[in-house]
Amino acid sequence: QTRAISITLPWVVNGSNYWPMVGKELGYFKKRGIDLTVSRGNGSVAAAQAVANKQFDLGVVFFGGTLVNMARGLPLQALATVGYDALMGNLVLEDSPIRAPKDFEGKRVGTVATSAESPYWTAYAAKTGIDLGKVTRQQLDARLIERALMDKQVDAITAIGSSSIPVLDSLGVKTRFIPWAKTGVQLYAAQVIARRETIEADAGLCQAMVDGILESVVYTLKKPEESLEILYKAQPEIGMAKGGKENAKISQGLAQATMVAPEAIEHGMGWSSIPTLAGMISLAARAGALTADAKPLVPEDLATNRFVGKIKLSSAEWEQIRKNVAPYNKMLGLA
Amino acid sequence: MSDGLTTRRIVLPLLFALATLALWEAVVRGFAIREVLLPAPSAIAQRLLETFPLLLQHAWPTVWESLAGFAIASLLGVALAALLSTSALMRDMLYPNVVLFQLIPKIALAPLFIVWLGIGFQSRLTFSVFISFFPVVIATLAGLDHVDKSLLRLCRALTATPWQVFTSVRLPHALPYVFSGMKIATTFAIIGVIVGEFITSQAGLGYLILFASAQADTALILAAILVLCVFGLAFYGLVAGLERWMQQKFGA
Amino acid sequence: MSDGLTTRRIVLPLLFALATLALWEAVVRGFAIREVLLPAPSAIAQRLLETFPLLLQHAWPTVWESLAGFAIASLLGVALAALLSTSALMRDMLYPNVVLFQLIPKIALAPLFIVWLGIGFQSRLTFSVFISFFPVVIATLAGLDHVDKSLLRLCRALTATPWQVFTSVRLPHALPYVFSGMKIATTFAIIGVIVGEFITSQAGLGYLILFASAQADTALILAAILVLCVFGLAFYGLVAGLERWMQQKFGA
Amino acid sequence: MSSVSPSWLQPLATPAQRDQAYVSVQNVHKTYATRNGEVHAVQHADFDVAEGDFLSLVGPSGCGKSTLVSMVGGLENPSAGCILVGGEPVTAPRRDFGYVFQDATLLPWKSVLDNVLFPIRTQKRPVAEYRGEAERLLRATGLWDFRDKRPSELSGGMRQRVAICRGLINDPRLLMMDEPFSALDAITRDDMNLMLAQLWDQVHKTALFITHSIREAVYLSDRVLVMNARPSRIVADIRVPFARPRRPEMQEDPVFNSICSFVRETIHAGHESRSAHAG
Amino acid sequence: MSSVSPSWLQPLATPAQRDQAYVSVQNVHKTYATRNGEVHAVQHADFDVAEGDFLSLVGPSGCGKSTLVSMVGGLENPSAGCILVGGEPVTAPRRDFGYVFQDATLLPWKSVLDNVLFPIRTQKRPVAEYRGEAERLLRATGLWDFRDKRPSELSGGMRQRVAICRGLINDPRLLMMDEPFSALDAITRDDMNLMLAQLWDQVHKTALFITHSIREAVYLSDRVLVMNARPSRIVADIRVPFARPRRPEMQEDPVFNSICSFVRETIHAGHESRSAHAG
Ligand SMILES: Nc1ncnc2c1ncn2[C@@H]1O[C@H](COP(=O)(O)OP(=O)(O)OP(=O)(O)O)[C@@H](O)[C@H]1O
Ligand SMILES: Nc1ncnc2c1ncn2[C@@H]1O[C@H](COP(=O)(O)OP(=O)(O)OP(=O)(O)O)[C@@H](O)[C@H]1O
Ligand SMILES: O=C([O-])O
Ligand SMILES: [Mg+2]
Ligand SMILES: [Mg+2]
Repeated sequence: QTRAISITLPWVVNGSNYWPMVGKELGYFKKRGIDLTVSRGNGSVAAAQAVANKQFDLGVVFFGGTLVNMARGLPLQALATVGYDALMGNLVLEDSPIRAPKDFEGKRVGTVATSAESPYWTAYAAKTGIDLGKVTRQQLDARLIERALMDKQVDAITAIGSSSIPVLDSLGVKTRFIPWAKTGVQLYAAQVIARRETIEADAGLCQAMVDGILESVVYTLKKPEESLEILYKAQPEIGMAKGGKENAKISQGLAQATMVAPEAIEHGMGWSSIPTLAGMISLAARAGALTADAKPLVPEDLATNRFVGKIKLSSAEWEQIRKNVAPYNKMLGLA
Repeated sequence: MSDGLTTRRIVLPLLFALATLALWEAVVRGFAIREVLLPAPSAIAQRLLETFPLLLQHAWPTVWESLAGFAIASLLGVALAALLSTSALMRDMLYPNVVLFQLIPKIALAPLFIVWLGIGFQSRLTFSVFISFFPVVIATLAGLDHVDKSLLRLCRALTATPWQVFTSVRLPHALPYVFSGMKIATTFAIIGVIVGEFITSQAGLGYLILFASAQADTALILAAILVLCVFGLAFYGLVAGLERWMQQKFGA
Repeated sequence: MSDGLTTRRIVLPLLFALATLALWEAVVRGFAIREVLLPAPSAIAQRLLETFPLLLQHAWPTVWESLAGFAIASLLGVALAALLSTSALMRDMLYPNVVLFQLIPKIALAPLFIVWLGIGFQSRLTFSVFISFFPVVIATLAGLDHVDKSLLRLCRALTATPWQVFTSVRLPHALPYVFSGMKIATTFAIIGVIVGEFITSQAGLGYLILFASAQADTALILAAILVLCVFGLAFYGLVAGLERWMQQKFGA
Repeated sequence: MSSVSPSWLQPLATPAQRDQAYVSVQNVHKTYATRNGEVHAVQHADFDVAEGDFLSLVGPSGCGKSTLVSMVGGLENPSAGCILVGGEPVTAPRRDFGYVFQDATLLPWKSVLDNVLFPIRTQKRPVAEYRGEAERLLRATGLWDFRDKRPSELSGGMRQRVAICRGLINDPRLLMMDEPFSALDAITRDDMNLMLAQLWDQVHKTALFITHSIREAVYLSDRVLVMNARPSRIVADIRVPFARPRRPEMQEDPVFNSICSFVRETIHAGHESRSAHAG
Repeated sequence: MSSVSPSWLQPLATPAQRDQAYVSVQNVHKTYATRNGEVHAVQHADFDVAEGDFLSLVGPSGCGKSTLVSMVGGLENPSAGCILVGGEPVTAPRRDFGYVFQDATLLPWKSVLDNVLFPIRTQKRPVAEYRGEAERLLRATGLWDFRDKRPSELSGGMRQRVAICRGLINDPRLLMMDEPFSALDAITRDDMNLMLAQLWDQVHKTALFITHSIREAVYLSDRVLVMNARPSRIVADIRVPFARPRRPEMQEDPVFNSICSFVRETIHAGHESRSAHAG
């Protein structure tokens, strides 16, 4: 007796978000009585809305997207946090003269309006004293922001590191990432979300889904190569596109670098820190990411730890993972 | 048209539109649908009023780029059609390629326009011209071609030059066709600019829609689309008015 | 058409197309333009061959959804036009709203479709029908309206019912118009599906183009667009062939 | 105009005989509202037609002939007055009326035969029963070999003949023909006149016939009504004193020619006074 | 047909006199290639027209009249043979030719006056010089009051009169008229005949005139050529023995009527043998 359940990813399947597909291939959901359908998304904001509008049972959505929609009153909640840093930051070419925040002044910075980091650029600027009046902001489509940087149509871009770094790296373009996390401008990344009514009415399903997804994440952390092979089989176009496999590998590595977080190590996979969320809410409010008429948000509403904390990795396992992701931390300028 | 008819032709469609809006409002309220998923007409109207100065400010670049794209597309379209209709060689050589070109799903090429032409307004303008140009060519050519054979024979009998035939017979005859192509081109020119703005811009209603989607501000998205519709209607009305004027001045 | 003419009408446009491709190739090589910016035709051809099975596999959903969208749009379009042309009340009430609806830049609404209709093929199909439906309505209505008044008088003289007038006079007369609308609808139906795939799909040529854009694989983007053009041409040819067949069977 | 009335010239409108009439046009007026005010297309039309009569209407262009016949056929409604056919008021076209319009108005996408059978199909009569009649008509008009052709493959004269066959196919009691022959060349027209005359020798339906050819009107008709230019009214009513069957030689007869001259002069008198700029 | 040739019937084609001829049609053939093989539209056309002659062509529909006149006017090229006008071969329309087509073919977006002046503008002649002539022609045809109207605001007959004015405006030496009056009603047609006859009394241009009306041809012409149905050729050449100015009373003359009868019979003889299904 299996149940058909659907889940949406935040964006097109890629190395940073594909773990539900691995679990599906490995039978982690079937053994829990779930016949899972994994769909792609078109950005976290739309994905969260689609879940709220019952187009999907659950979603893998970046925290920023959920936050914006909850501020508009959509009754959603995160069941588990998978990525602990959205890797918001600036990306510049390796030989760019931009090294310190002040260097942005007089330059042109590209940004994707619908991308999660876009609203937080002002927060980063405020923290580091960049005079945004002296920076030209250039809105660009997600499909070509990296190329705009490569072709020097812009001097820098704002980016989600795990999306943009791999694109340029697989084209052989050397870049430098300037992470905002260092100044405290940091958001959680991928979370598993559901509607409040689903959580209240069907805790068993939520538990099964969280367990299946976290088991999948652990598998990809432990066996990154094997996991990628599963991905290439499921999405053959990744192998066919120029640099597709390198791209997937790097984005997986970058995403996994953000999974090595104290919350997961201390409390178990999927754990969300409520005080950290509170800080993120006030960051979002300061950044203007929440509109003036937004509902006051309570951190406990944003995430629940009801379903997490059961899967814990040993310190040996964490050590192995740290070794795996070390090169990616370097790419992120976080090493 | 009698007065009764006029009234009926204005009142009936308005009634239908109002009824649709009322139904929409009732559904949203009845099922308590959240504004971020589907705002009620009243919510859109309220958002429209609140953000009106912002909308106007963003409407301006969209409007002028659409008008410019449309004007260039119309001129180029009529000129290409004239070339194709006056030279048999050009026609045989180019027409099948024009038709083939028209079949390209140009929307898929939009991002490449920015790669090729840069992030300035010229890439949006070019894209707008690129997609609104073909309806004008095709329609104008149909008009230039479907000229009464007997009028062409008359011209031949009067030893008229090809240029005289074009200006005094083909073009006047093609005017209604040109306008039907131009009416389609108004919508296409706007779509071209909007898509261009989606891809890169710092202002414009397309940018605003994108920005509102990032903020999950569905009411603002729909308010911006409403402004676009009003502009589209005015634009269409302008072209229809020009047609009527030309019709009265030069028409049959 | 004499044989010389036929040859000329096939050879000339091909020559022009080949010359364009040769120029493109020469420019890319001469200026050493990087493939990611603008691939040469040879590079596109090579990419096409390498990824051919992938392209075919992704062409399939795009093709069938376009065909389905087109078929539904054509049926709905003709039916609505028939309704508008047989009832003066319906016409007065609905026609201005249809025109207004056509002016909506529907592309801006595409992102909301995923929220409203989800990610399934029905969302893409709906969008495809949504944008390809209007050209059919407008063209069919023009055809149903422009029936020779004297044929209508004949029907009246013969005490024909409205339904008989529709089937034996209005519809046969409107056929060429219906087909002109349907020819436009082929391109629109494909564009609708492609845009839908940009937003909601993990298969199809639109998805592949999006994916290739994310990977900056310009040659693959253009190879996919080439496949789309070939499909578009075949689709257009199919409708034109159907028109010719209908013309021979029922035409004047 | 002769001062002593010849015998074939009848007094105008004698409403006393109304009860015998098959078609009865009773003081009919027709006014069109246009942008530039009202146009009086028909005024004081008042005449009867006996069953089996072939009646022609002649008169200058724009005098209201087509409008009058359309009203009798139920295609237009009078602004005042009333029209009875077979004793019943005409409000709409009837199944036992036949029409031949000035332009052939064939369905371009149907074959000649299907065009001829179109009234039968439309009026849901049994098509099989009428095939024989269709063949007879098409043979009589020299079109049988063209039965499978489309109208675009015919000459103008052939198209007009198809329209005549179509007008006759459902064996109408009252046939209205509005300049059916004006698209034909002189010779074909003579042939068609002969054919119509012969047909009338056989069938004896009632006919209303409009023509610009005075000789044609006199040759074909039992009765000719001459109309005046606007303000339009009937100015002469002529009973043609020749027996049927009509022979082409009849056109040599002095009476025939004097009737023609009389009609021509009557129209001309009205025409002259019509307008200053008619040339 | 009379056995002794009447004086007005001329022997066919006498190429000896060629040097005096203004229009010389020399053994001209015209063949059209169609899907179903070749159509011989004109065969063995061989005749001359003296300067100042008004020549009519009559004959059954499809016998090649329009084709022949188009070739003389340079609108079509002969498949064989040659045509000289004023001693020079015709290869294209000339500025001193005038044309009136069967359909008026006016420019719908121009006023009556501008339509009449269209040849002047097209041929880059000084418009001011021709305004007086345009007024004279429009007055003669009763159209001066309508000079600012668009063609759609005119009746069919008025449109045709505009086309006649346009054909005459540039004072052509050779005027070709292809059934210019067939769209007119009988009375207007009589008026136009009278006008054309009066005009010819004054101007004495050379004219080629096509008509289906035998009486019209004889009334207007100095010479009438009768053509046969396909295989089409000229079967009679008649010099009309009436002086100008022509008066309407001429139509009562027995000679006039016997010429008409002769033409009718000649055409009929060809017509009868033409096809089995012509009715
Ligand atoms: N629908 C209409 N609206 C306005 N006026 C009309 C309409 N139909 C006819 N008329 C006018 O009514 C008058 C009579 O027209 P009708 O067609 O009956 O003339 P007719 O005698 O048949 O002329 P013709 O011989 O040219 O066919 C004309 O002056 C015409 O302009
Ligand atoms: N463009 C063409 N292509 C093929 N056949 C043609 C063409 N033009 C004329 N014909 C044929 O040539 C013959 C002569 O045509 P033409 O128009 O000269 O006849 P006509 O004497 O003027 O007839 P009508 O009196 O009907 O105007 C006809 O049989 C016609 O079918
Ligand atoms: O998923 C993102 O919105 O980037
Ligand atoms: Mg009439
Ligand atoms: Mg002719």
